[in-house]
Order: sequence, then C-alpha cells, then structure tokens
Amino acid sequence: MNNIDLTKVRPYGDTLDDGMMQFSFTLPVPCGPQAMEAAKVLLLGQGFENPAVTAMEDMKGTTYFVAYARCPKAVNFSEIYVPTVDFPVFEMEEVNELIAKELGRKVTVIGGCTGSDAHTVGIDAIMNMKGFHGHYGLERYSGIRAINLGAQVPNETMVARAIQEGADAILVSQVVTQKNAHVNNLTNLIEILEAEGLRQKVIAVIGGPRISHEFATELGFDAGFGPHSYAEDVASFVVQELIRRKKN
Amino acid sequence: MNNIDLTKVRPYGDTLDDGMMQFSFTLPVPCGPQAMEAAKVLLLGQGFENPAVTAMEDMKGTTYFVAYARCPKAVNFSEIYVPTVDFPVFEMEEVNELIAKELGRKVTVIGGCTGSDAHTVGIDAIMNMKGFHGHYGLERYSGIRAINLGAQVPNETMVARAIQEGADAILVSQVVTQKNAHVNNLTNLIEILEAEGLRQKVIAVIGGPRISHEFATELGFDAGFGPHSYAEDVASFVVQELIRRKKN
Amino acid sequence: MHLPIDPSLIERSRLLAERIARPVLSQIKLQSTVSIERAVLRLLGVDGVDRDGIPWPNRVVDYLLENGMLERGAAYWLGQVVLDQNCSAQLAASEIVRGSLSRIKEKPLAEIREWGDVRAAERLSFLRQNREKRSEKRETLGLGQKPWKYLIVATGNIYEDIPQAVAAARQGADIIAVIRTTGQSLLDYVPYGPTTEGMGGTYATGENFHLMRQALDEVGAELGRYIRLVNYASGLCMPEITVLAAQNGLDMLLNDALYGILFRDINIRRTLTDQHFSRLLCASFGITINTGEDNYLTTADAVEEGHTVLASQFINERFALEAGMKPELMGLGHAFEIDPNREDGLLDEIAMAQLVRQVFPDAPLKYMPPTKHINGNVFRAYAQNTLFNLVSAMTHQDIHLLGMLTEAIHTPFLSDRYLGLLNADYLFKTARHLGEELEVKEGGRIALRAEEVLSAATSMLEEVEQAGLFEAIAAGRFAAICRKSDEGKGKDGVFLKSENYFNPFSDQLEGREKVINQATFAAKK
Amino acid sequence: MHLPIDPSLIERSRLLAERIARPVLSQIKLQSTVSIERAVLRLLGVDGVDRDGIPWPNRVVDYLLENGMLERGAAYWLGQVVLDQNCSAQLAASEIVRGSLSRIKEKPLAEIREWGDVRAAERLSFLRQNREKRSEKRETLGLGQKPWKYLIVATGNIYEDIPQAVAAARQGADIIAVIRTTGQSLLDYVPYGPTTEGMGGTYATGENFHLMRQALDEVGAELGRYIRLVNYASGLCMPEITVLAAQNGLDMLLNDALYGILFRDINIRRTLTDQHFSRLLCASFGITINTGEDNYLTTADAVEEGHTVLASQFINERFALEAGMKPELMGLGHAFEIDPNREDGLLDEIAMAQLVRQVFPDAPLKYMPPTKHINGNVFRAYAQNTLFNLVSAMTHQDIHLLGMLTEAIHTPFLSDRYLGLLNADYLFKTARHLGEELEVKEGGRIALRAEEVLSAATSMLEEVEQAGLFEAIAAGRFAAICRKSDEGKGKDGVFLKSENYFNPFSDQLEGREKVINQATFAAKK
Ligand code: B12
Ligand code: B12
Ligand SMILES: Cc1ncc(COP(=O)(O)O)c(C=O)c1O
Ligand SMILES: Cc1ncc(COP(=O)(O)O)c(C=O)c1O
Repeated sequence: MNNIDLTKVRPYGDTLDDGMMQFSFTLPVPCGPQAMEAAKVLLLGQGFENPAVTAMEDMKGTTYFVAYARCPKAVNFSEIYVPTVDFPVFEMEEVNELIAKELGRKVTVIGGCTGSDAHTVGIDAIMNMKGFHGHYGLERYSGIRAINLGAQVPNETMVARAIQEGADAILVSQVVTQKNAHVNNLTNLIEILEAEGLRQKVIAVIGGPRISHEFATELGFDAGFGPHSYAEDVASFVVQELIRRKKN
Repeated sequence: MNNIDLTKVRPYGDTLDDGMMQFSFTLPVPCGPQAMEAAKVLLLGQGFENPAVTAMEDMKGTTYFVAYARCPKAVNFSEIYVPTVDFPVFEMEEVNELIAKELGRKVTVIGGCTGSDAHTVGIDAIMNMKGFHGHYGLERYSGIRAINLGAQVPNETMVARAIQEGADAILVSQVVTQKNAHVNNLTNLIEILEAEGLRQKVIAVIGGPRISHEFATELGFDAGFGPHSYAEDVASFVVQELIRRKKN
Repeated sequence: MHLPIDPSLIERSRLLAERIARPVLSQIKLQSTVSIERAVLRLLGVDGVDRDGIPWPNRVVDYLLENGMLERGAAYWLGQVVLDQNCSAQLAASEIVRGSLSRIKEKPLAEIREWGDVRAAERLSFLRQNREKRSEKRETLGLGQKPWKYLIVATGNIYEDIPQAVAAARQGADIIAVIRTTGQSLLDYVPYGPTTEGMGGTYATGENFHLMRQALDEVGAELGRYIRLVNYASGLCMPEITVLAAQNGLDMLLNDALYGILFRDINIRRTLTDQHFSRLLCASFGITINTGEDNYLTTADAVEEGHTVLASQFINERFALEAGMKPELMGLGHAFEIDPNREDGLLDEIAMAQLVRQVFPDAPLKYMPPTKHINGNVFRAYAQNTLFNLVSAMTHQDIHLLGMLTEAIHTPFLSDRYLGLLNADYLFKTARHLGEELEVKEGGRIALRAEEVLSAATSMLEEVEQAGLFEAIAAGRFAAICRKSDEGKGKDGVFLKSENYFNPFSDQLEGREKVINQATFAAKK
Repeated sequence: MHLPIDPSLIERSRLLAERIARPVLSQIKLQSTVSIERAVLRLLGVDGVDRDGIPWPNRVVDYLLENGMLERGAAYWLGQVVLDQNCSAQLAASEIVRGSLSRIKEKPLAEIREWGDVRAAERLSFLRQNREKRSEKRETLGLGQKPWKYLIVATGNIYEDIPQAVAAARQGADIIAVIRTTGQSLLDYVPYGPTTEGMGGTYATGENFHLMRQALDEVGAELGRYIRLVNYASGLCMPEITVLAAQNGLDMLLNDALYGILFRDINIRRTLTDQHFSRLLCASFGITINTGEDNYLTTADAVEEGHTVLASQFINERFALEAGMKPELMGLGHAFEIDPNREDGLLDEIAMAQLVRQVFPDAPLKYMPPTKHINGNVFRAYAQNTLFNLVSAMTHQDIHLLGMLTEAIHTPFLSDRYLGLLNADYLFKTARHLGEELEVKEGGRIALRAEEVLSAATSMLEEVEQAGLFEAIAAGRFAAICRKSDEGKGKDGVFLKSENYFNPFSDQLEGREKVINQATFAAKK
C-alpha cells in the first residue's frame, strides 16, 4: 500500500485510516434494547468511536453481540521491535555436514510434552523420522541422536533422562495453555534445571502453537518456536548454538 | 444467569467476568512477527489485557488479524437507559376500530425512500397490501389511506405531496447510511418541514435497519423504527399519537 | 449432476421470448436516444468537458435536441461540420455548440454517409484491434479456474480502489468490478476524469476505467493471470459507457435494460433502445454482458418468483441474440437468495442453479451470493456464503460474485474480500468434482423443483407474449415492481429517427438487420 | 444416498473382529482390576471418602491388594463382614480397612454367594427401575430431531457449567457433555463431591453428575424436550464411573479402552478388562457408549489412515456385543478430519461418513467435527463447521458434536456454543432431505473412496487377526501410536482372579457367558 505513515498505523476497513474494527462478545444481561445500549457503552468506555452493534442474539440469559467501531489510537509501527531467533536455517544435509565438520560427534537431543500435556503431535512432527509437511524429523538426521519421551513427562523425569543420556539440548512441547498451565510448568522446569546446575550446560528449547521466542526467553529458555516450525529450524538453532558455545 | 452484579457487567467468555472479547481487523503493514506485535500493541493501547493474536493472514500488502483479549472495563447495566417508543401495539382490526371510534375519519399516511435511497423493500414491507412476514401492510388497513411514493423521492416532493394529500403522517425509510447519507438527508427533511411550518402538524416517522428511536428523536422526528418492525407498530404509534394530539 | 428436464419447454420458451422481443425490437429500431447519439459522437472522437464540466457529447446533443435537429442523428451534423471545415471531430463539436451549423451549407446525405462510413469503419477496426490484443493477452496469461472469483471495490476514490483491487488480484480474484457511486445510473451524462468522491461506489469515467485497467494489467502480468475488469453500463448512459469500456479495455459490463426499468425507474423505451445499441457494440468488441435477474429476488420471494428470473433470462438472451451477441458473451444473472430458514432451501438453490446451467449451457452465467437474507451476524453470513460457494462449484457456474461478510452492514472491507476468497478457495477445492459425482433422484424434490420453475417460466412467457412485454412490466410481473411504459426517468431522451437518420455505427453493426430496418421504414410509409 | 459396497467385505470384517476379540476376551475373563472391584463395592453400597479425601472403595481395595486378598474379589470380603456383623456395606468397608477381616471367621463361599446374589439382584433391579423411569421420560418428553446436537461444557466449575449447560439446552442442545479436567483419566480413583476447580474440564464425580442431571431434567421439563447427559468413562476408573453414571441417570458415556491405550498410555490388559465390566453395566442400564476412533485422525492422516477408524469400529462393536450390548447403544465414533486443502476432500468426507452409516445401520453414530485442521482464524473454522454439518445431515449421523469456532484456541466460550448451534440448525434445516435426493455415481470418486476404505479395513483386520490385537497395537497400527501390552499406566491394578473369585454383578450380567467362563476355568485346570 502506498502513502502509509508507518509511525501511525490504524485499522483499515475500506478507507485508509478509518480505524474500523470488528468485535464480538457476550454480556451476561438479557437481550433487548438495554443490552444493545450496554454493548455500545462498553465499546465507548474502551475508547472506541461510533460503535455500531450489527447483531444482537438472545442466548437465553446472556446476549451475544457483533459490533463494528472505530479505533482512534494508532500504533507506531516503525518502532515495533520483536526479538526473534536470528540464525540461518539449513537443510537436513547441511546440518549433518555442519555437525560432522564443526563438532565431530553426534548431537543428542531429548524431547517430550511435559507436565499434564498430552499433545504429542507437535513434538512428533519435530522429532519423528517421518516429520511433518514433507520436512523430515530429527530422528532422520544422521548427525543427531533424537530421544522422544512422548506425552505427560514429569519435569523431573525429563531432566533425569537428559543427564543420563548426556543430552545437548532439551526440547519441550507445550500445547495446553489454559489457566497458564504452560507458564507454571515451564517455570518449574527451569527451576529444576538450575537446581541441578544444568541450566548453562544444556540448551533448553520450547515450542507449541502459542509459544513465541520472546515468551521463551522471558521464561529463561534459549529459544521458542511457534506454529509452522519444522525440524530444520530447531536443528539449525541447536547446532549453531553448540558451535558458538564451543568456540567461547 | 445467577449471581451477576448488574452494576458491573463485563464480557463473558467461558468464566463469568473474564472479560473475553473477539476482535478482527486489518493493519496496513506487511505480514510478519512485527505485524503480529503491532496488533497486540494496538489492543494494549486501547486498554485491553492479555491480547492473543490467533490468526494473522497475509493480504498482500496489508495484514488481517483475529485476536482475543480481556476487556477490563465494566458497564453499569442497572444505569443504562434507552429511550423507546412506548405505546401498546394493536392488531390491524383493533387499529381500524380505534380510528373509527376516536378519530371518526380515515388517517392519511404518506411514505417513501427519500434522497438517493432506492431501497424500497423496507417501506413496501410496511405499506404494501401484502405486508411482510405475514403482517399485512398499511394499504390493507380500512381506516388508513396509504400513499407510497417509492424510491429516491426528493424531500421537497415528499413534503409537497404531504401537503397536497393532507397527510397525517410522513413515513420515511432510510437504508443507505454510508458516509452518513441518512443523517444529512433526514436533517434536510426536518428543515424543510419546519420551513413549511408543518413540523408540529404532521407526525414524522423514520425507519430502517440502522434506525433507532433514540436516533430519530435526536434528529427531531417523532419516532424511529428499526429492524423487525411491522405495519401494526407504526400504525399503532401514529393513531395513538393522533388521538393524544386531538385530546390536547 | 443432470436434471431430467423437458427440452420442449426450453424450446417453447425460446420461441416465446423471440415473439416477445420482436415487436419491441421493431419499435426500438425506429427510435434513437440522446445517449446513443452521444455514444456515436464519442466513437467519432468527441470527448472531454467544457469549462463547466459538461461533457462535449452532451453539449452537442443538447444543442441538436433544442434545435429540433437530433432526429437526423448527431453523426449527420458532425459530418457536416467536419467536411465543411475540414477539422477534427472534437473541434467540430465545439463549432456546433457555437451555432456554426446555421452558417454551413448542408451537404447531401450521401456525402456525409461516405465520410461517416469510412470513419466508423476506421474506429471500429481500431477498437476491434484493441479487442484482439486483449483476447491474446487473456489467452497468453490464461484465466483462473472456474468459477471465476469476482470481487467488487467501492471506496468512492479511484486511487484507493486501485491498491485494493490489486491486493484482491494478488489474493486470487479473477475479476474486479468497480461499483458505481449511488445515483450515477440516473445521471444523463458521464462524468469526466479521475474521481475521488463517490458514495457507496466510484464514478464510472473513462479515466477511472483507464487507471484501473492499467493497474490490473500490471498486476496480471506480475501474477501471470489475466485479471478482468468490469463496470456498470445499465442506466441512462448505457451506450456511452459501453464506448468508454471498449476504449479502455474493459472485459465485462453490467448491461440490462430490465434492471434499469425495475430498479432505477428508467423509462422502458429509452433503456431498451439504449441497450440494443450498447449490445451491438458489446458483440462487436467481445465485451461480456452481465444481466441483472439476480436483483429480482431482492424484492420478490425467491421460491415464489424463481421462475421470473428464468423467464427474464430467456428474454434477455433474445435481446442479446438480436444484437448479434453469441451465447459466450451472455453473463445471465441469477442468485442464491432462498430464505435460510426454509426447510430444504438448499435443495431449491441447487435445483435453480443447475436448471439455469442446463438451459444456458454456453452462457458464462453470473451467480450472485446471498444478500437479502444476510444479517449483521457476520458468522452466520459466512456460513451462508459457504453454501453458496458449494452450490456454485457443484453446478459449474462461471462468474461467481463472492459473498461478503458484512453484506448487511456496509460496502466491503479489505478483509471481507480476503475472507470471501478464503471461503471460495476452500469450497472450490474441497468440492471440486462434487457436481460430477452426484446424481439427482428422479422425481425427487430437486428434480421437481426444477421442473416447477421451468414450467412456471414457460407459462409466464406465454402470458407475457399475450399481453406484450410493456404490459407485463406494468402489471408487476417482474420483481413484483410495476413500471408504465410512458413513465420513468430519461423518457424525454428518446426520439423517433427521421427517415434519413444517419448513424454509421448501427448501420455497420446491424448488418443484416439494417435491411429489415429499412424494409420496416418502407412498410410504414 | 447409497454406496454400492460389497456386503461380503462387511461380513468378513465382522468375522475377523470376532476372531480378534475372542482370545482377548478369554484372557480378560480370567482377570479383574482394582477399578472393577471398587465398582463392585460402589454397587453394593460403599461410597464417600475418608478424612483425607480418599474414597472408601479405594481404601478397601488397597487394603485387600496389600494383603494379597483381592484375587477372591472385594464382594467376597465385604460379604464376610456384612454377614458377620450384620451391618451396612458402608460400615463393613471401614471395618475391613480397620483390619476386622483378620478377626472374622470366614464363612463358606456359598453363603456369601447367596447374600451377594440377592444384594446384586436388588441393586441391579433398582438401577434398572431408574433406567425405566428415565426411558419413559425420554419418551414422554421426546428427543430432538436427528442429528442430535451435542455440546460440551468445560469451565472446570460445576456451578458455572450448570447455567451454561442450561442455556445451551434452551438454545437447542440435545445432549450435554461435561468434559473432564485434564488428567483425571489417569487418576486411579474418582474424586468426591461437587467440585469447582478443573483445568480444561470439570472433575467427574457422582455429585457433579447429580447436580447436572437435576438441572437438565428441570430445563428439559420446561422445554418439553429430554436433554441427555454424557460424561467420560474411559481411563483408569471406567467401571466406577459407569456405576456413578448409572446411579445418577446419565444417558451416555465415552467408553473406549482403545482410546485409553493409545491416547492416555493406559495398560492394554487393564483397560480392556475394565471396559468389559463397564460395558456389561452399560448394556444393563441402557447407557449408550461413545467410542473414540475419531481421535485417531488427530494424530494419523485422515486419508491414509481412514480405514483404521473403520477397522477399530468393527473391533469395538465386537467387544460391545460380547458384553451384551445391542447396536442401538453403540455410539461408534468417527470424524470429519480431512485437510481442507485437499482437492475433493469433501467427497472423501462424504464417502467415509456414508460408509460408516451403511456398515453400522443401527448404531447411533457419534460424528466429530473438524479439530486438527482448525486454526485460529475463526471465520475459516466456521466455514469448515458448515461443511461438517452438511455432511452430517446428508449422511444421517446421530450424535453430532458441534464444531466450535475457537477449537484451535481455547475451550468453548458461551458464544461458541451459540454459534455452533446456529450453524447446525441452519444446515439441518436447509439440507434436511439432501441425502435422500442425491445418488452417488457408480464407479465415481465417492464410491471408489468408500470401497478403498472398506477393503483396506478388511485387510487390516486380516493382519490384526494374524498378529493378534496386542501385537498390532504394539506395532502402531492404530492412530500411528505404539503401545506394548506389558507397559502403560494402571497395569499394577490388574490381577488374575482366583478360582473361587466372587463378583455377583458380573455373574448375573454375563448370563450365558458365565457358563463359557467356567468352562474355560475347567479347561485350564
Ligand atoms: C489433536 C488434539 C488432541 C489429541 C492429542 C493427541 C496427541 N497424541 O497429541 C487429543 C484428542 C488426545 C486431545 C486431548 C485433549 N485436548 Co486437545 N487438541 C488437539 C487439537 C485438535 C490439535 C493439536 C495438534 O495436534 N496440532 C497439530 C500440531 C502439528 O501442531 P502444534 O502442536 O502447534 O505443533 C507445531 C508447532 O507448534 C511446533 N511445535 C510444537 N511443539 C514443539 C516443540 C518444539 C521443541 C519445537 C521446536 C516446536 C514445536 O511445531 C509443530 C509443527 O509445526 C487442538 C486444536 C487445534 N486445532 O489446534 C486441541 C487442543 C490443543 N486441545 C485442547 C484441550 C483442552 C485438550 C484436553 C485437555 C481436553 C479435555 N479436557 O479432555 C484433552 C487432554 C489432553 C492433555 N492432557 O493434554 C485445547 C487446548 C486449549 C488451551 N489453549 O489450553 C485445544 C486448543 C482444543 C480446544 N479448543 O479446547 N487433543
Ligand atoms: C435489496 C438490496 C438492494 C436492492 C434494492 C431493491 C429495492 N427495490 O429495494 C438493489 C439491488 C437495487 C440494491 C442496490 C444498492 N444497494 Co443495496 N441492499 C439490498 C439488501 C441486500 C437488502 C435490503 C432489504 O431489502 N432488506 C429487507 C427489508 C425488509 O429490511 P429493511 O429495509 O431493514 O426494512 C425493515 C425495517 O428496517 C423497517 N423499516 C424500513 N424502512 C422503514 C420505514 C418506516 C417508516 C418504518 C416504520 C419501518 C421501516 O421495517 C422493515 C420490515 O421489518 C442490503 C443488504 C442486506 N442484507 O441488508 C443491501 C444494502 C442495503 N445496499 C447497499 C448499497 C450500498 C447499495 C447500492 C448503493 C450499491 C451500489 N453502489 O450500487 C445500490 C444503490 C441503491 C440506492 N440508490 O439506494 C448497502 C448499504 C450500505 C450502507 N450501510 O449504507 C447494503 C447494506 C449492502 C452492502 N453491504 O453494501 N440494494
Ligand atoms: C444489471 C445491473 N446493472 C447495474 C447495476 C448497478 O446499477 P446502479 O449503478 O444503478 O446501482 C446492477 C446491480 O447490481 C445490475 O445488476
Ligand atoms: C472415547 C473417549 N474417551 C475419553 C475421552 C476423553 O478422555 P480424557 O478425559 O482422558 O481426556 C475421549 C476424548 O475425547 C474419547 O474419545
């Protein structure tokens, strides 16, 4: 789009800068004109302009609304900074060569879904031979020894096995985020790693549909991988990080 | 719903008072992690908490987001007051009887879509013999003489015909609201009525999918009818208003 | 999927449509309109506006009308000045307005005819060459897979429309329509230049056409896909907009006199006359027309009045054939408009869509999304559009207008178009061969509904044929709207052609018809 | 709609399933589990928790297990105390835990058997009476039209679940499922009392069942429509939850050992043994089971592994038949899980849904919405759910789990349920008779896909029969997950029944089977 002032971007409905946003929500009030007004008042209270409630549906005790309104605030896009895992991503063969050349030994990674999380499809996509969407998993990497502990692994077990196997990296998948389950579980893992004096030795990586690199580093992990990550992403990161650490 | 404090109602996702709302909007920035962050910053800027962008779609130059976040503000529902047209609604036959008994003459109403608006389905639903959704239109009322001028009637024509026909009420339909077309057009109609000294004599009613009684009275009309109104609503209002005026 | 319908009813309907059109056409051929004359002037090279912003074609035609000279045809008078002063058409136009005609010694018609026929042949061949180039482009770049995804832009500002249209093309649109500003169809002139202020749409002007065409050609080249451009020719300026469309490489035009009559209260005789000339041009320049029967179901009930859509399509087909159009250019309109609360409504929609498909196998059908029964609940709207996309894929529609999320609220947001494409892409892929794989049960609900609609359409055509088209329209047989033939907008712009009326374009385009036309004149005398 | 499938393949598959189940069942019948024993205690009247919140059935069974006494059956020991002290079962339970058994003079089995058989007959007839009352209620009030709309509540707090469930019923839900809190299926006890803190679901407890049942009965009476209640019995406490469900008037239970094995890593022998007893109870109390084959397609690919769903359904059907269940109680699970980006994916979904329908004509099929391929774009999700609802209506599914808008984001919001119902109501009405009206083309894509799935399922069953069920599971043949028969959670809770093991409920419920069972014992000796 042309002529856009990136220091002040607003939602764009049909006219640049019109600020138009769509909302939907439920209010625990009976359906009727008063409810409609309450929905508008709510949006006005949050600082929106010209709220229009386009649908009001009687949910028998509560009321559902669809609304549109103008957002007056703008974002300075040119100042937005997002911490990202910043490293080149290599293909499987390149990763294997890099390992052979720079490390001269197999890299061991251990992974699983920890805590009460039983969603293994994500970690399997990263680790299993077959991989995901045509991207082979870590088990297929000749330079990597990949150990997948599966579902609902207690943090203690994960750390114990990491020590036992001499793992270079721990890969944790967290899918359930309801009531901040993942935050509690991941914080606990970091504490255990620190208590064991392992935090600096082992590379700790997390992944999942609602994980970002920023979130991961805030919790004390080395990297975080969100949706659409593949084995080569995490393999490239782990191997380069190992090389970096070796050099230091 | 039980246990609801009506002085403080918040959006209700899955837990009472969780404040959860759904949003969608476009930002004129390229798709990527920075865009994702900008979307969150925007919601935070508008005072929402814990924004989660659940979808980010590349619209080739702009980016579309679906997001959820918590709305911290609450609405005092017990204080919400909505002006409504407050009168009993009668059936067609009752309206006819009321006219015969209280007014003793036929009531003349004239209607149409004014200005550039050509959406006649709404006014036809109110006026045509056949009516709408099984509710007969005003033409079928034996006590009412209903004149439907159709689409794109200039305000001047509407007022001139009202004078010529000795109309008791003018019924205006306004469907197009883009760029406030209806506000300008309706304001102009009121001005003409006032200039002609008719404003007090004739009952001026508006209707349409985005018309409310509150909006109508703010513009100086006697009543406003929104979606799901039928002939009997407006007939009941007009007749009772005529009776009231006659008595005064 | 194939409906077991009675071919004799189709044949009968076509015959009736021909009989309905015949008297109308012979009337039409006796008359011309201000807009046809302005279109002729435009074709001959008159363009631009005067200091007050009034287009020169209007200035000339208004002058001729006021002076009682129009019945001989604007080309005749323009020719007089051009030949007399040996000047350009544009200059001749201003000369006419300045009153030069009164000072000129009139040349004999034969001489004017010679000049006009040559000029017209030149202009037509030039525009046909453009058309050829465009056809090549379409073939080289290729078109998207059918149904073609048709999206509208309607910001009111051509410079905002363009990036939105380009983004839509990048997202997968095959066809872009720039909606006109509310009310333009009732203007008896075409605004000029690039425009930035429209209400619910953008002015249709030659320059706006040009700018959008250029942008779409660029993005089409980049994408390796030809993007078609559409605008609206129905209304008072049908012939002129057709000329501008041809000049600026548009691929399709909304073009339907019946739409204008019913929904814009345009005078019947005016717009049918305009339409004929306009369609002659479309036929010649390979512009696909889009008809407006879909609109009927926004005022009339889709179940009760479904057959009126089909009946009107037969009539529209006939009018198009009479203007020399091939079925390949007839984007006959219909719509998915049955109340979502109706039991088995989807079956009715399938029946109707497939019926139209079978009756007009070669026409690039224009299929409209649900609009009337969309409300402000945008999720519900998305579900309705999902089924619309399904039926379109199943019944092999061609020109597929994408359903918009906020149909009941406002003209589309950028994101509405994106979500519309997402939905259509999903359905067109996941249900690609569904139509081939399913058969309709004989004697079942779908088959019966199709039969019912077809036979009701045939009966309606019988009645229309008896009563005459004008009377049928006056009686509210179409879209439940009544229009009298001596009323309506633009009626003062129709006039009877004089015996020695001259219009080199219709002469050349009518071809065979010209002879009949002259025979009619002869008979009249 | 009817698929031309080979009936001999169906027959062959049924035969193979029987052969697959036979060796498993004879093994199962030799063993019992801690959970079965606890269920027996519950049936005999032991309930409640001790001061530490540990359920009395667990206290008793743990005591017996620790003391090597469990292999004779908990009923046997409870009977000893009851008869000895002439006290209630509840009191007897605390006596056992306090070590009273060591002080009691053991009565002969025949005497205990007499007591137990009478008590069991009483309890069973009481629960069957309840079942009759409930059946009457279902009939008087009537059930909604099929497909039945099944909605989940999952707030974690029973007092918040209730108003949400009631609102859903008022909005049109036919079935309410209270999702269990994450991880409950791995608890080897059933929590007690009303609960307010769950994660992604609410604890399954007798009191929670009771409170919800009461609320749904009330709203059902108000609405004049019977609202069914569902909970989850898969997991380590399958038999006990079945007892609680019967006691509290639940209509359906998620009940599938294969689900627990694959998705919760529960020991194969444990959960298959539990399942058999649990299904004996379901058969007796008219509880419809829901099986979990739909889950396979959340880990395996729906196109490549569609046949594993069908193969597993044959096995599940056999296990249910062996427990005396009628097809009318078998809510076999399957799902709409094909990648929306797959060309003709909808055709595959129709083929699969109709195939399952035809293979199990009398089973109330449980049809799951798309989950795996839903992402955070809630509009896209709504379109996917629209097609799911369409296929369900077309192929006459019975138990229809409503697709949720925010499936990829969080457990459902109030509004997600509302929008889910809106979508299903729309489709079930607009497409009500679509299935009847369409026929599948012979030899076409849909028919071929159905054939392919059926024959692949039969081949798979051949292999499983060769290898044995346990080996097939270990080899990852189901859901692409490998589980070994000597691993998994809860395996320590399985034990071999002693020769004079006593369980009056299985004795009475097995009926005919009992004889076979004893014959097996005889043969073993
Ligand atoms: C499949 C599934 C299941 C299956 C899981 C089977 C299995 N073995 O995994 C079953 C049916 C068993 C299941 C059960 C439950 N589920 Co579930 N389930 C899903 C579902 C449909 C798909 C998840 C999935 O497989 N995605 C595909 C994979 C490939 O994506 P991914 O995990 O994001 O992985 C990618 C990236 O994130 C990344 N990645 C992931 N992990 C890692 C790790 C590393 C190191 C790296 C580098 C990258 C990485 O790479 C992957 C490939 O690109 C989602 C809904 C949805 N559509 O998302 C719900 C969902 C995740 N489930 C949910 C819930 C609540 C449950 C239950 C708790 C429900 C209940 N009360 O019974 C249970 C219990 C499960 C438990 N204890 O954890 C919720 C979670 C809500 C939340 N935000 O917390 C969801 C969102 C559904 C919902 N709306 O309620 N579920
Ligand atoms: C049908 C329709 C048309 C038809 C109109 C045919 C006709 N003769 O009416 C046609 C196809 C011609 C048309 C054209 C256009 N339309 Co239009 N159209 C619609 C559509 C699909 C349905 C409207 C309708 O008939 N509703 C049914 C009636 C019964 O409902 P109603 O009007 O609300 O009436 C009820 C109440 O409101 C009330 N009521 C109404 N009037 C009155 C009056 C009184 C006195 C009382 C008491 C009550 C009352 O009672 C009625 C019964 O309960 C809507 C989209 C939608 N789904 O809403 C767009 C819509 C209204 N159109 C729109 C637009 C922009 C146009 C065009 C300008 C587009 C263009 N650029 O070409 C043109 C031009 C029209 C013009 N000059 O006004 C926009 C308006 C946007 C806005 N908010 O301003 C909409 C919302 C579509 C969109 N998303 O773009 N349209
Ligand atoms: C055939 C046809 N012409 C023209 C239009 C638009 O006309 P106007 O610009 O008059 O609104 C439509 C409406 O969609 C149509 O169907
Ligand atoms: C058959 C079956 N049982 C149980 C469950 C739920 O089990 P849990 O409570 O272990 O998550 C499911 C999942 O939906 C299921 O399909």
